[in-house]
Amino acid sequence: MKKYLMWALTLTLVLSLLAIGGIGCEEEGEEEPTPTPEVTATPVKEAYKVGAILDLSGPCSNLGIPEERTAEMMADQVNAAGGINGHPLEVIIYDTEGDSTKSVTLVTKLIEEDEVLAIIGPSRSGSSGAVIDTVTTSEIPIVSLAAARSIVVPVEERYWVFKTPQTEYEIIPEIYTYLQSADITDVAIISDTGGFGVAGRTLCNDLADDYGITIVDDQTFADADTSMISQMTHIKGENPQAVVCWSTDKGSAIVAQDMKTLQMDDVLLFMSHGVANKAFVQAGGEAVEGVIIPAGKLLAADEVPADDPQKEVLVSYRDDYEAIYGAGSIDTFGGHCYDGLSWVIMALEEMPEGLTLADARAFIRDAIEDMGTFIGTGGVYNITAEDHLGLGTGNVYMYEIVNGEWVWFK
Amino acid sequence: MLERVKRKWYYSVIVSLLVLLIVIPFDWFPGHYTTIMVLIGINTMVTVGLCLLLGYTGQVSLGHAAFYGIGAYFSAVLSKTYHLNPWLAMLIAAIATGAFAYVIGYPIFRLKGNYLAVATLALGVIVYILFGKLAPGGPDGIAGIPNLSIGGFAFDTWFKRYFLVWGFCLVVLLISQNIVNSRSGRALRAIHGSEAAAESIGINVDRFKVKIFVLSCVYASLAGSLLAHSMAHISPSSFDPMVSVIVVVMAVMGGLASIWGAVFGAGIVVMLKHELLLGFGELEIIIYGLILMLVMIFMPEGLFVWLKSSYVKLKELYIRWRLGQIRRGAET
Amino acid sequence: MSADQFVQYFISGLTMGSIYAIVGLGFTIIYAVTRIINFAQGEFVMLGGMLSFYLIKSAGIPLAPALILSVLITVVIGAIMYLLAIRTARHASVVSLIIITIGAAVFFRGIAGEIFPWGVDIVRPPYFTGSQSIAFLGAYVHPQAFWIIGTTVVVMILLHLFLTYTMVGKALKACAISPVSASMVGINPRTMALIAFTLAAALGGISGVVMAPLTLMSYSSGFMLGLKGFVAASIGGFKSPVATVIGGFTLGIVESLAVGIDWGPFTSAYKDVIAMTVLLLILLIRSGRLAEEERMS
Amino acid sequence: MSESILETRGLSKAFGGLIAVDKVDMAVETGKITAIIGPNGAGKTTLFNLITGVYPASSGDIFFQGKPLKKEHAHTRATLGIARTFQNVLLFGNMTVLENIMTGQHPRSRYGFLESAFRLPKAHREEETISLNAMKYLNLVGLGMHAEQNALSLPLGQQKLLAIARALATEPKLVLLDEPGAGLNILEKRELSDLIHRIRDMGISVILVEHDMPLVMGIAEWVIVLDTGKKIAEGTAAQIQKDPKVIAAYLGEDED
Repeated sequence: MKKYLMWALTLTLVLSLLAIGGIGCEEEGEEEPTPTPEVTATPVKEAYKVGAILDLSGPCSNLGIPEERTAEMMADQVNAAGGINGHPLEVIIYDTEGDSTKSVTLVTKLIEEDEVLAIIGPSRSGSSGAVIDTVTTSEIPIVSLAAARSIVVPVEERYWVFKTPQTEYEIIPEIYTYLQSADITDVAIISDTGGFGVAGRTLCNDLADDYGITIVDDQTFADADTSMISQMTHIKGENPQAVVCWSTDKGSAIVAQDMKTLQMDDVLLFMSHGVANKAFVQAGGEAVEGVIIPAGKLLAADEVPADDPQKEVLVSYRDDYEAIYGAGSIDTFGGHCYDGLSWVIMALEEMPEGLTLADARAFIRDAIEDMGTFIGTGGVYNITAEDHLGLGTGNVYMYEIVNGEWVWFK
Repeated sequence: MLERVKRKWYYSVIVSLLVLLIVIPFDWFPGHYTTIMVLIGINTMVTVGLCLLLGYTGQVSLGHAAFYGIGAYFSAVLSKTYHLNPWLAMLIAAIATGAFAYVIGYPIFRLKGNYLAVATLALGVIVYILFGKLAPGGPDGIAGIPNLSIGGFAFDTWFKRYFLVWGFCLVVLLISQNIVNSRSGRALRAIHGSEAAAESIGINVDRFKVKIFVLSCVYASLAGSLLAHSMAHISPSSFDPMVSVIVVVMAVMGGLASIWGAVFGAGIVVMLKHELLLGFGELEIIIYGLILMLVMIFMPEGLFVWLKSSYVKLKELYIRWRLGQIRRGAET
Repeated sequence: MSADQFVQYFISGLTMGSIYAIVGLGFTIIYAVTRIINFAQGEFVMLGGMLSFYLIKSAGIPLAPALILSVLITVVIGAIMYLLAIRTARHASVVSLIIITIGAAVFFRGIAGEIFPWGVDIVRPPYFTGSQSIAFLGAYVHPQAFWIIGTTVVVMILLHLFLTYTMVGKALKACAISPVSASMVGINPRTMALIAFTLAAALGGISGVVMAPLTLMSYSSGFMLGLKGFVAASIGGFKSPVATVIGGFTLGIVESLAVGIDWGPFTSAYKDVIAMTVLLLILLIRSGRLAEEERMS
Repeated sequence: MSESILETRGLSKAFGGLIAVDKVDMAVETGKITAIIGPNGAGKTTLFNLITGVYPASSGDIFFQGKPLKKEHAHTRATLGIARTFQNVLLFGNMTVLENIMTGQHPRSRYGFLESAFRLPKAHREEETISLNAMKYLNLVGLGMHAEQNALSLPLGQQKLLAIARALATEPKLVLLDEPGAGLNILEKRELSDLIHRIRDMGISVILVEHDMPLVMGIAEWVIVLDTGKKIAEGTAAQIQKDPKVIAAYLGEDED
């Protein structure tokens, strides 16, 4: 009997905890996970279904959550405006937990059970690599939101795969160009051991010679590391003029903090676009002051000159997003999802009625490939049959963190 | 009487399992269940190995993901990079994993209890890190691993892979069932019961521990190979230390002291993760944690034992009801 | 490696080691009394850190009371976890109880990702005493690192005194040696288990609030912290607080020096491999002696 | 000495500073019931553990049928024909009564993993012999009707009989019984001495450690007395009862 009382108690406890969570969410104005299609005056046509598999939990959930929010927001906007040619848009979102095997089962579910027209995601390179085989054999277009270039290369094996985020190939040359212009030659690299870090580290080493740069030290750390003092001590011993840190929020913030601790004040610190979000600046606090980060223009939407083609989309996406999720909540990860889902919506707008599922999927793929120039939050895309990312140079700004704000670094 | 109830229930479970297994992959089941069932089959193979090791022999391993991974990576690298026949790759992977398990088995099984747990955990961490560092593909893993095929018949759809994986899985289950009820199986259970007593009746405790460890690692390796050839892509994250923990969870959830419990354990964990909780979004892991706790609190010996005892209880109730009916019939 | 660098590596190792040690203390206490490996130990640490940030930043409570309150809340959570999840599972074997702690860990992680207003982002509570690093024997040390090392040493001493000189402490020890004999002399093993869980949660909470400013914290930090703590506890042999702290220091210093000793450009990439290999060697070397001890008793 | 099945020479065991067994020389005659007695802490169980190889001796030698045993593992000694029971019984609680005894047949059967995995004919054949033999030993100790019960569901007296049956199932030449009478009532003890006689009659030598003097004196054909690790006397029951050293050793202790 006592046992059941205990359980009644737990249940109440859990429910109250969840209620607290619920209240917290309401304050942020968060919506239900799957938006219900708006009822419009015109007879409702069958909904266009798009799948999204995102890292809502697990080590990269700080990527997945803004992506999820963006997808929900866009679906609401589309449906409020009467849908796509009268069809409501339904985005079906699943959590990959950062697990590549689960990504595969989710993709299968989206393809075979939910019968979606296209898929957005996954958030990470490893999971994206895992689903390529399945989407290719099932013939459905997918827009990955992960960084690695290998997702869309070689393009002949990636017929159904597109991606939106910048890769290290867009970012590192920007850093190296700057270093060259500032006559800096001795550079140390510190990166994490995950896919993102390894890709950055490899390219940093490969490109160094082209820019007359010597890599004086090359350190790595694991996801779980709680201190980088040891690695930074090693780097300090090699006397670099600049440090390039290639990792995500947590590791990068600790690197910046530990550099301050070791009083390496005259060494420039560059970081990857993986930290281009508000949480990094907030958590880093005074330690990340002066850190230089190349990233998309979204973070400084206001500073973008009015004649920049991206100005309009940057400001409107930023304003829409922050209107729902609070000022300062914008980051580039949500932007990746915005660009990806926009491609799919544009393709759906052009799609004729009455196609079979297979034909509709093929049509969307072709439409994305033939889209021409697309102005998104991540840059000006020009997708072709040879390039399923389509980003050139000039889409990246160098930012410096000054007083907790992203400031355009000139 | 007891024995007969046990037997009967045994056959009914196995038969219904087989019927279910045959029914699932066809068209009237939603397509992706086949994918999930393939995963369940693969996980069952790893879990059976752990049941033999933990449930029957009483030796814990928190590093089974390492052997699962070694199998997968050997298969992937040999068949993709060196263009070996996938079957041959799978065989070499199993032999290599077995040899590795044998070599480390003797020193590691000098440890007991939670020292054994932490040592196997450390082993899992080391192997996991080395996958990311030394194996081709690094942390992003290897893609484009070829399918298994017999002659011209390739296992290139989930429907075909389903039969392949469950074929393997059933063989593994039957072999394990046979071992458990044999001289070797009794020796293993004796080690679990009391190592001193086992030694006193001539059982070479160290050797049996290592042997069963090697066998369970070979199971894990085969499962890993099947995973690699089915998913066509593997990455280190599929074999991280948490996966080892989940394997233990599956073994305990199903019921440690039963080979067929592994099917239930793997089934419920995989279903929860890949299907049942999908609608809950971010609440998913909260509910997952709750279910883990509740199952273990109310069915501490696992699902299989719980089902078994429920069956016996229901049967008793039925008999009592029938007796009552007969008695009433006699009275009137 | 210069002398200055060596000191720097050493102190860095000591800082990390302190973190592992204090997490490991929680494992040791619960293991000694109940034989359970508590997989939720890392989550106590995470909760302590997250709560301190929440109380300071969102609720605006001053630093010291916020820290104490965070630890107290963690303690309550630990006690509730024991009462609801562990004690109710009466007939469960130790393995089943360990699975329950895994379930609890997943549950806490999920809750932490859900209820806090910053969701899944990383957070950093304020440093206790500023961020200006201090020159010390040719190395630079963050003030928070002193806090971490100091707390660990103080906790270790207090725990040692508690176990040696108080009635409750002695009862815990007796229970650890033999639950059956302890219950014969009137010690209730279930009360002792409750105390062990409460203490472990307190230790987790304390380590969480002390380390979070330096190591940062997110809802998913718990598992790996727990793993390292478990390793520290096993190097210490799951015995006394002092042994566990020595285990933690060993692990931290090995990790740190693995970065420092130059044997190629990839040294730091293999530091965890080196640390785990050292652990294995320690266990194996000790295994002979352990077996002998077991036969003696 | 051709008659001795077991012989020790200068056998010693030290745990740290504590000397548990101190230079014991003894010879156990084939086909006899030998008892080892002595006050608590005399080193009786340690001596058993040395003979069965639970731990290695610090010095001295053990010979079994004239062959040196010192380097053999515990499990090999069992295979050679030394079986034992334990003071705290140590049955396999995860098995039935019958399975416990079948496990005892381990050293007398050969088939391994491969044969059992695929149920090869060899496995069938041996398994049949094993269960037949097991039933034989089960009936010997009178537990035939409890075959399918869990071993630990038996009362203590029957558990002890089961442990003896398990030891006999290894088909030993020498069986060592560690306090078989402890915790048994008079009736059960009578059954026990009967059983021990029957074991002897099967041609198996018996060594037992026992505290119950009437039981020992009733069945032992030779008695060895240990005190603080040393052998202080040996002889027939009648001789021992009169030995002043033995009386002193027992009187030195406050117990009966």
